[in-house]
Amino acid sequence: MAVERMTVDVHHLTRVEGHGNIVVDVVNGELKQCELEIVETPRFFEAMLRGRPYEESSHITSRICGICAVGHATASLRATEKALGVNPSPQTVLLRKLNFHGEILDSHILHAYMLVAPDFLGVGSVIPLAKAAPEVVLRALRMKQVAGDLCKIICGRHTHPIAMTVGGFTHFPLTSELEALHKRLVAMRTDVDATVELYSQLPIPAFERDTEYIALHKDDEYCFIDGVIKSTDGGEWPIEDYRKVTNESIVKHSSAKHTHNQRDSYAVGALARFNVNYDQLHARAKTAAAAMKLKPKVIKPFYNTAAQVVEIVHCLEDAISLTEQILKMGVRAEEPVPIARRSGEGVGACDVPRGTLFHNYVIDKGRVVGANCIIPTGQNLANIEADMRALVPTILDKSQADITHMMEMLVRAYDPCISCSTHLLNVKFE
Amino acid sequence: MTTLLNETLRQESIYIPTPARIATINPMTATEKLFRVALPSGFSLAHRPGQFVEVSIFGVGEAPISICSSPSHSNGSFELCVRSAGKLTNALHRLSPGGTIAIRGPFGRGFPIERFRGKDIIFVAGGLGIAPLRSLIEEVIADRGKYGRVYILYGSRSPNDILFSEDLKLWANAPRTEVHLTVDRTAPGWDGNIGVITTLFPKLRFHSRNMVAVVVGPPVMYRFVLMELLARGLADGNIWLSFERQMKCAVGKCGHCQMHHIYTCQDGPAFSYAQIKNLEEAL
Amino acid sequence: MSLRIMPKGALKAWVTRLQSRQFKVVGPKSLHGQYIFDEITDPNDLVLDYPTSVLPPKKFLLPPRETLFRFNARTMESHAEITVEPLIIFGVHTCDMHAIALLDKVHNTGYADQHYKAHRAATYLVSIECLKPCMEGSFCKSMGTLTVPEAFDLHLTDLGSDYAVDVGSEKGEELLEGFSSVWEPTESDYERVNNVMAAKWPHFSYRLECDVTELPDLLSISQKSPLWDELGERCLACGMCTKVCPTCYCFDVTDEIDLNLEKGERVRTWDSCQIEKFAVVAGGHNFRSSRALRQRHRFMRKGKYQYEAFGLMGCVGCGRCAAACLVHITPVDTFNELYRMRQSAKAVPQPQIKEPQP
Amino acid sequence: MTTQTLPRIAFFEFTSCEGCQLTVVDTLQAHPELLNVVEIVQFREAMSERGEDYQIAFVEGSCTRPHDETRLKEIRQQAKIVVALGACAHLGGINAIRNRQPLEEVRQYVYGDKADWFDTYVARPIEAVITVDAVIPGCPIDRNEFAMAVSHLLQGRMPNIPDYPLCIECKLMENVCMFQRGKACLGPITRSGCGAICPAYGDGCEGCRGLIPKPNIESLKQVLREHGMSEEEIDAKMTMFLTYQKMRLEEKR
Ligand SMILES: Cc1cc2nc3c(=O)[nH]c(=O)nc-3n(C[C@H](O)[C@H](O)[C@H](O)COP(=O)(O)OP(=O)(O)OC[C@H]3O[C@@H](n4cnc5c(N)ncnc54)[C@H](O)[C@@H]3O)c2cc1C
Ligand code: SF4
Ligand code: SF4
Ligand code: SF4
Repeated sequence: MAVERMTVDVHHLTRVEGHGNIVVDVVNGELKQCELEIVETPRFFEAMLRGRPYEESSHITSRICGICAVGHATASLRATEKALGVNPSPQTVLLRKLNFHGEILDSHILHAYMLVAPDFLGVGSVIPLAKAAPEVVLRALRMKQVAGDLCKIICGRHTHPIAMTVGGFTHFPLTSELEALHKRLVAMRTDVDATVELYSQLPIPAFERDTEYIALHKDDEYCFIDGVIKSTDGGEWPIEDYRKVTNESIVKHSSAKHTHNQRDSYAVGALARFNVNYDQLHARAKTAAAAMKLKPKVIKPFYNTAAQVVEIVHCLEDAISLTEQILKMGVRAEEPVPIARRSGEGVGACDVPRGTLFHNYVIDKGRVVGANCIIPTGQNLANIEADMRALVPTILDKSQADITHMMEMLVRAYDPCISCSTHLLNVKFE
Repeated sequence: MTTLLNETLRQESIYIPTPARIATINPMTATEKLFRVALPSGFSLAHRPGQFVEVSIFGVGEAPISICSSPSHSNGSFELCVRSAGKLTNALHRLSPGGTIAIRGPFGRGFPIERFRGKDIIFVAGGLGIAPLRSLIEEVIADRGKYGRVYILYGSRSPNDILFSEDLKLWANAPRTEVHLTVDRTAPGWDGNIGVITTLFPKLRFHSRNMVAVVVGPPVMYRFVLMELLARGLADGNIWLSFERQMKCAVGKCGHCQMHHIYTCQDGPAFSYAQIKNLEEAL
Repeated sequence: MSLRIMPKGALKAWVTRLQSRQFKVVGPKSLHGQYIFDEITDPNDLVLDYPTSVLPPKKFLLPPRETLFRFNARTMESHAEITVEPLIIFGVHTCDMHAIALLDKVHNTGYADQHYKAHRAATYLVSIECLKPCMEGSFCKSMGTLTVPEAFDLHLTDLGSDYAVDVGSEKGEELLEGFSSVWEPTESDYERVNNVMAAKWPHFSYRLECDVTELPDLLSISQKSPLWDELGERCLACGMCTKVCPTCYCFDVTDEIDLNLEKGERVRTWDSCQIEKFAVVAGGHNFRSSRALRQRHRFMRKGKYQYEAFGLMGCVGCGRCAAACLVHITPVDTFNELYRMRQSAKAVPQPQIKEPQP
Repeated sequence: MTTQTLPRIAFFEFTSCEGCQLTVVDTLQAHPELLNVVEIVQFREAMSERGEDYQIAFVEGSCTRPHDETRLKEIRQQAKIVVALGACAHLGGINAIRNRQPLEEVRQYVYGDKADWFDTYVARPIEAVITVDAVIPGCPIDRNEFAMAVSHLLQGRMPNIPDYPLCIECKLMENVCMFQRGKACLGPITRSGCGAICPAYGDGCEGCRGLIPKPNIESLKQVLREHGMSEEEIDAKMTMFLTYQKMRLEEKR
């Protein structure tokens, strides 16, 4: 190669949640350094939770991340419920699932259209895209609106949900609201089909690297809440054993922690779920996957966004049938299930848009005394770096600008949510 | 010729103002500007001194502003002296001549000028209080023969804050008319009185028996000026004050300007001291 | 005024019939364990035997948020936004009827408020006689609001199996037009009505220790009472008391404009004299800077100022504010406390002579 | 109107969850015309282009480390108008909860013996560092209020944000008062403007929009006591979003 030293230094990675830098240093064709630095300020959530009443945990932790707020709240509630011996009612379980789809849809649409699509359509961001292809952006906004309204009727809003509480809900959607929602969800199929169409035509880089994929799993549904931890390398763990899977460690260049399981790194997120839970996908989602030429096991990291599109199809279909199911049952305004005890430990797990999320609380006499949260992006960091190390040597012939762009696209494909990945480790459980 | 008030009343809603053009804008001090507002042709304002109009800029809001020009100088237009104090008044200050505003009114009762005939009049103005008084003073000066001696007392924060200085000179030259100025803080070139407005009183010689006083200024001023006037024997019913209150409608509905059973916008803003002296919160 | 009798069982059919005549029907309906006035789409939802509503029916005559007019800031065009539809309010309690009578007076005094008038003209009031106290905090009997004022169109009295329907206006007649399930009262119907009316009074007690006619004077001499400071200490200045009050009508006016800064509207929203900024003027002076002064203003308005300005009491004893207030400030307790303080004062000063109105 | 004349705005984030900026993106759902009336020159979360020539800066997030101060000051120098976006920037938000514990302890708890790798100090609202011209409160901000605030800024005036208590809005919605449902609510001392969304969805107000001027905190505490809350519970309630404001009030006393 012509240059003897090439560095890529993406200061302030854009179109991602939170602050990250990419640092690549190549000397005489040899990769000296290749890191994704997380420069987000540490947030200290686990420390903040200490001493707070357990009822507050879901509200405080939803503030870890504005985009997976419902996911954090759900995982937090599950951790608390397990700690305090609460079994939510079947209605609560259904409403939570439906609500969760709202967030997955909102987040995936945001990512696929507003953060990633501009890369493929050769524009700098969604703003010029809105001028160049207004119909594409309007479609995204239309779909996002439905997803947001779904969360709105169930929990008040998707950024920092309100009505979700330990043991149930504090507010219930009206039948008329659910009926109206159902109509809009059905109508949304057209836009979702157009999304599949769009993504089957985009020139997604074919770069591959085999890795371990991890996701939550249930045999009878495409799992987002609870279930067991499952790996494409084989192995299933109860979510209480999350530490055996995640093995967190601190690295100096990042205020987020790295994780590894059976290899040096593993991946979570839409592609991991797709690889682990393909069988449980809705038939229409499988068709969409075929249209985008996705078949497990997909080991192309750039295809994570395509897997998100598959999930958009799945979540829409599942949201439609959940709405029907809830309507058929009729919504009852029920009091939250009371707690069985005031002290205990519990782990809650959800597969949020970006991957598997764990909340682990120790509660003593109604107060949180120990807390640990493991966030998807934290789990992906080591894997992203491994991808970068594999990718750089294959593209060294390109211009520095192209390499930089490619690296940014790679990181963005993971849909990293850096703001929420900065949390503590080293929890001392009393 | 129809009056603006009739136009206001003709609207489907009493809250709809009539568009009017700003003819001229004259900066007066750092914070006050004088606006001449031209009414649409065929309209007159037909106001009484002491009345006010509601001034609107669509999208910003509305505020009550005293009419500071005399009814006899109207000629299809009138003047407003506006201090930039908030959203509407700041927006007014950003306008240029030719710009359009919208107005309703005039509202309120104004001063009972016919009751002042044949009497000496002492005008006491603090700061922006000179604006509503100007309308009345001009009217008195224009019809000078009908009134007795006239004293104009005017206090400003500093010499640079003095409003209507040209007018003050003209008034001082009118027959049997005295103008006394004072400032709270002096500035180079000022050789007049320094101190609050009540410091002007000891130097004044007047007979209170056949005299009315008209006082307009900030809320803090009233109590002290009243003490001076009452000490000099002015009857409660001969002391007139104009009140400022928050107003959102100017037609006695919104409740903001209510003092006791009185709605300042409709029953005032001018009141005799006799009318309000027993009303808690009035002063 | 004439009387008719309608079997209770006919109510639903009547409501449905009115709806088919393009009337919008609103009335008390249960929501989350409270009653609110809302559109009745299913006649089964209409509950006439309800304790009290969260917001009074005032909200249809003076909506909490009302567009006064729409404008175009570029062209300076404006047009009033007075949209009304024929509206029947069912189940208005007598206290709320008295409140509406006050609102009528206020909005027709001086320059009339066309918006209120338009709503009022399009509204048909079907009030209901209160036969037992609706809740703990109410004191309608003391305020003289336990019988219905003139303002009603139809007035219902529950006779057990039937309703006695007083027709108070032509608008009232219009509502009954062509509805065959009503009949002219017989002797015995009159007797039933009189019996019910006579039986109701003992259920209610006087809670005010003075007579309502003494209130304005009592308040006049209580301007400087130390009680206001006590209330001010406790009051949260949350404004709930004024939001739920059927006789509060103060409003704020603001402009809203689109992002293109072209089209917008001027809206009025309910305001509250209990909030800090209510009486602030441009120089920053606040005529009621403390909670004590604002509470005093509120109660003076309820028991004195409005009476002096409009000849009607500013409080109708509905008790909503008492139920809403988290720190238990209530008109009855306040008035009674002032009264007791007066009684126990050794030398009772003469009430001040009222100044003539300007 | 040509692009040149459009007001240039930029978004910045400090310690936050970026939920407020997401809400800005959501605002486009109802107000796509926003893109025609302003020129967004910097919005890292949503775009790669980056301009330094902005007039209005919307700042999300709290200041939590010395390094933030430098950047905040740069923003202040460039921008004519600085708007604090959301509770973190306005109040210190959730971040300030940790101010209740000694900083070293917090750091140790999070990063153990690696604590000093991470630069941090007390979490503060941005107005503790720079002058703020306007605030769009809330956690997260309200979309309609954001659109309204932009229209006011375009008119050359400061956004008209309510400063009366939440109970006013709440009563207008005819919500069941949380106290009737046996829950605690900070509505009487918290600024309105959110449409009382928490009580409407069955949760007591947590104070995310900040205190009203002259709140009667003592009286509300008494109400909470009457509703069976312990001093500890009251303290927790008052410190979810209001830690910084409350600590400041206590310092003043
Ligand atoms: C009868 C009458 C005559 C007047 N004549 C004149 C005149 O001739 N010239 C003149 O310049 N002014 C006059 N004023 C004062 C003028 O009406 C105010 O300055 C004006 O209303 C301010 O409106 P704004 O929209 O500019 O300010 P706003 O933005 O409404 O507020 C400006 C200031 O007013 C206070 N304030 C008022 N309402 C509120 C509120 N709802 N919430 C919070 N703060 C509030 C605050 O202290 C604020 O700083 C008169 C007022 C009255 C009642
Ligand atoms: S409801 Fe009670 S606390 Fe609230 S403003 Fe009214 S009197 Fe004060
Ligand atoms: S003051 Fe209270 S009791 Fe009287 S009418 Fe108003 S809400 Fe009802
Ligand atoms: S729920 Fe909260 S905000 Fe609503 S009225 Fe009650 S105390 Fe006020």
